[in-house]
Amino acid sequence: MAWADLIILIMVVLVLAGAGAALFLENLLGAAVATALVSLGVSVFFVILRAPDVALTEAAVGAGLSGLLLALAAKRLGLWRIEVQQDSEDAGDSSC
Amino acid sequence: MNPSFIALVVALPLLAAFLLPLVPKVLRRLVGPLVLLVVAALGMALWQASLSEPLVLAVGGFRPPLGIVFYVDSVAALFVLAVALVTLLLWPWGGDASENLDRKQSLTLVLAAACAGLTVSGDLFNVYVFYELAAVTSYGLAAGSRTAAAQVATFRYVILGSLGSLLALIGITLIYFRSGTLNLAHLADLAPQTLHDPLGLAAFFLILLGLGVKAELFLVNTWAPEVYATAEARVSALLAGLVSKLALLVVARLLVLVFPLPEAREALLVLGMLGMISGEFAAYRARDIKRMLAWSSIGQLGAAFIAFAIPGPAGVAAGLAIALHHLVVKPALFLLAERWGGSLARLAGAARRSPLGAALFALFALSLIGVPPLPGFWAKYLLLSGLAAQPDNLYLLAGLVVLVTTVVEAVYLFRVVGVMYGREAKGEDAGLTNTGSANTQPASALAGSGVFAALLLAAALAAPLLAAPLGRMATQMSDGAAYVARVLPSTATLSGAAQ
Amino acid sequence: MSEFALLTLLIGALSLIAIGIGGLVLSRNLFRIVLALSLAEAGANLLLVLVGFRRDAIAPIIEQGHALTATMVDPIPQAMVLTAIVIGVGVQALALSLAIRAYVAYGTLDMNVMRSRMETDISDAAGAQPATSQHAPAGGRPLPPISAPRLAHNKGAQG
Amino acid sequence: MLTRYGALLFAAGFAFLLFVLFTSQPLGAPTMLAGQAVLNEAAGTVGAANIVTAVVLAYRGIDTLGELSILFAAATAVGLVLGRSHGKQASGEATEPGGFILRAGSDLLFPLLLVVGFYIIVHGHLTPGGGFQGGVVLAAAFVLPVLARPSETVSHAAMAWVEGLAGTAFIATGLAALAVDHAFLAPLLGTGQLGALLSGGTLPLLYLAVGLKVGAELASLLLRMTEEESGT
Repeated sequence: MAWADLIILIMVVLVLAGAGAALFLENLLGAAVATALVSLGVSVFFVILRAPDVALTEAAVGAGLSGLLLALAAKRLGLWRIEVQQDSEDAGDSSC
Repeated sequence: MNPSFIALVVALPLLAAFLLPLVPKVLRRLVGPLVLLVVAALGMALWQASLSEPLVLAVGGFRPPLGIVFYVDSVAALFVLAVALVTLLLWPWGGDASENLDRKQSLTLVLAAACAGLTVSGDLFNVYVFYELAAVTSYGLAAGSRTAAAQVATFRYVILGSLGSLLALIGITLIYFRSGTLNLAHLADLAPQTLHDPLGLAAFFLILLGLGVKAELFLVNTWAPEVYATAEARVSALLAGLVSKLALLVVARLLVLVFPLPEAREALLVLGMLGMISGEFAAYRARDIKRMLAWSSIGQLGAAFIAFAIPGPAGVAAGLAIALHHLVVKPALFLLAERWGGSLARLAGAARRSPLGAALFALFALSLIGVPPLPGFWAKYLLLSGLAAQPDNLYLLAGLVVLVTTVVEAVYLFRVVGVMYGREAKGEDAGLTNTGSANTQPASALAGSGVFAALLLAAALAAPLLAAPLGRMATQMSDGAAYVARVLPSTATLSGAAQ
Repeated sequence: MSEFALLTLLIGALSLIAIGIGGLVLSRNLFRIVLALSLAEAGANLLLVLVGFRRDAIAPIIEQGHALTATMVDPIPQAMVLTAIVIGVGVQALALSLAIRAYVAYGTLDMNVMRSRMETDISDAAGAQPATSQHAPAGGRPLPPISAPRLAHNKGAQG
Repeated sequence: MLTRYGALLFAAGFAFLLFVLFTSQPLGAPTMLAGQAVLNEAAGTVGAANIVTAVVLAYRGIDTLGELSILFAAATAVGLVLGRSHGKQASGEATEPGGFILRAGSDLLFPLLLVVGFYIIVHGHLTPGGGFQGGVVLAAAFVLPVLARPSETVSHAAMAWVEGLAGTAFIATGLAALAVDHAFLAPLLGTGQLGALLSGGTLPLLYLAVGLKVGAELASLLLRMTEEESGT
């Protein structure tokens, strides 16, 4: 296995871990940051796949802009300061 | 007619929407209706030109498989006309703060452009873009009533719609992966060798599910009752009347051109039957009028899916008849329902308070059920005769489903009409008659549904005359080979480009 | 790039789609549903670019001094993904703004709770109110009386 | 619990089905019927060194128009959902300015972001980047000062003007082509020398319109999000 392959494999695993974190982190702001990091990872894949235009867009829009939107929305929803305990029952994934 | 004018049916409403906030206040309310009238005139001219031969426009002047193609046959031209007229009839004239009215008018114009684009586009990804445009504007309009319930309903609609779009995008990816092109004519040309296999079918099902969200297909229609119950009547009428038909039209085009496969037809047939059964029975159980109309709309779109599943021109003719009939009747019913609103029990004695409204409601209900002289009868007749002509047992079963659900439909619609013409319930009427708004607020609604009723009656009178153009339109639309030949005149240059 | 790397990326893209769709269906929190949607979209975009990738090819940009005939990857999926990314962020902004409004009105982000509140509101509006209909406020009233008390109540409870 | 496992099973099954379908033919060797033809002739007929730009603005220009309209529709819808209906002033809880570093940083960054944004936009037909990416940078340039000093406002009316005029410019360029060339959105003004800043005919103009429109729309989206709850 070449080095490049190994690096790609590690990055895919990291991106998937980030996606899992986005779904399972109790703190919604942390989850938003994890989503932005996933976007950043995906934009690196776009560079590897010879798509620099798409990579730039994904980094600017997916990681930057959409992360900013999520953070602003979280701030407006009061999730910024209100900590986990109040929202823990809302925080998704509670079994039904 | 010069085909380059086709681009205007998309470009003009978009231009008007972009410029609307910048137009001086005095003229601002005139911009939208004027542009829609121009689009209607264009649609009329296109319809006349395309009856003899379809028009093709290579957008940007790039030859077909490279650039995007707009293709206008008589069906597409008729729908462009319908888009302009229905949007005009359901135009937001007022009733809001000025700023929000501007926004609603802009969104309605963009929706008209997206619908026109959906009818004329001949490129798979371009269809996706216009579909998303129609989706985003529908979300905005559905949330436009600004009630909390509407915002929750719209959120659920956005999520389901985005999931559908995601599936459709994956389907398009699959098709591009296999065939390396997006042009519908080119795909139709290549499909027998490349796409008539499990991969192609999977792509078709994904796209069907994605577009089915707007076309109220079974499985992905859970948004409809919630949104129609909370949105403004005008918006419900637009979504149920117009947007659903255009998604249906795109599915029908894909079925005719790229996937004329028995498996695809059977899937459509089964989903259509399930939609009819679930929709009509839920409408029977519904206790308020808006939800009843929403569920019955799901049922009738199921009938349209069944119709398009019939192979050949007969199926396309039946599907067009059902779609156009529904396009006229359902917006009018939603407008009338806004007049009464609320639960069925409160309709008691409505006929005495507004005789015209009740009479119109009864007329539309009769046509929806399919009582003979009205157009609804002819639509159902075309559907049933088309189904009966098929040898396959599944089609006979579909015919049976259509008959049974018609009975259900008749029961719940007659029940409503009966309540309206029946005695007023005690206690309820006081609240109703005292408001007095039943006479003031929905005057425009009454006028709108009156226009729809006039269209319906005209169609009833001219039914024998309409058969010939309908047949010609159906033949034109169901001829996939002609589409390919018209868009890609010589396949020789094509294979040259391929290498 | 090796076969192995391409397969890894394919599995990565498909897993992102699966994680996104799974999260979309299972989450009850409105905010997290929006996050799951953007994960699935990122996966679909990666898939589309992967489909247009061509081995031993360069990015579809003609550099000065290079021959015009160099092998390049397919530019069309890249253009499609550019479009899809921008569409995705627009829809996300809209969904977030609706979530904000719904949270202000109902004081929760739980989809199930919110949905049952919505059902109550719909049947309230259909049954108990006069026929003017709460859904199309004719006089430009932003919110109907039905949810106004609830709004006030929630704001109080929150602050 | 059952629906939970059902959904997980569905998502996993769906991914597996896609895996089978996408390995049915080799990756890394796309069919490229339309793609190769575009690669062959884009430099000659459009004159943009960045072929993705040629596809976005010329071959699939109407997609880009649709995409701009989607952003416009989304921004309008967000305004409809979040906008104040009575123009009430926000009860300022978050009016205290941001930290010193944020303020100083935003002052420094503003001109820098502006220059970078326009650079990315006007080089869109030559190098990676273009109207969308540059537009995001422009939006960031205008939103940062507001984040740093919440008392500062950017006029929504001015945004609406930029937005409307940029959108009009895009369509007007298309309509000009319709008048001259009988093809909506066909590139005009010749191709120029490949790789030069002034090449690709109307493409740089179109990208400038895209960049301004995207920038204005995203900025107004972000600003709507920062506005405090007015309690309508």
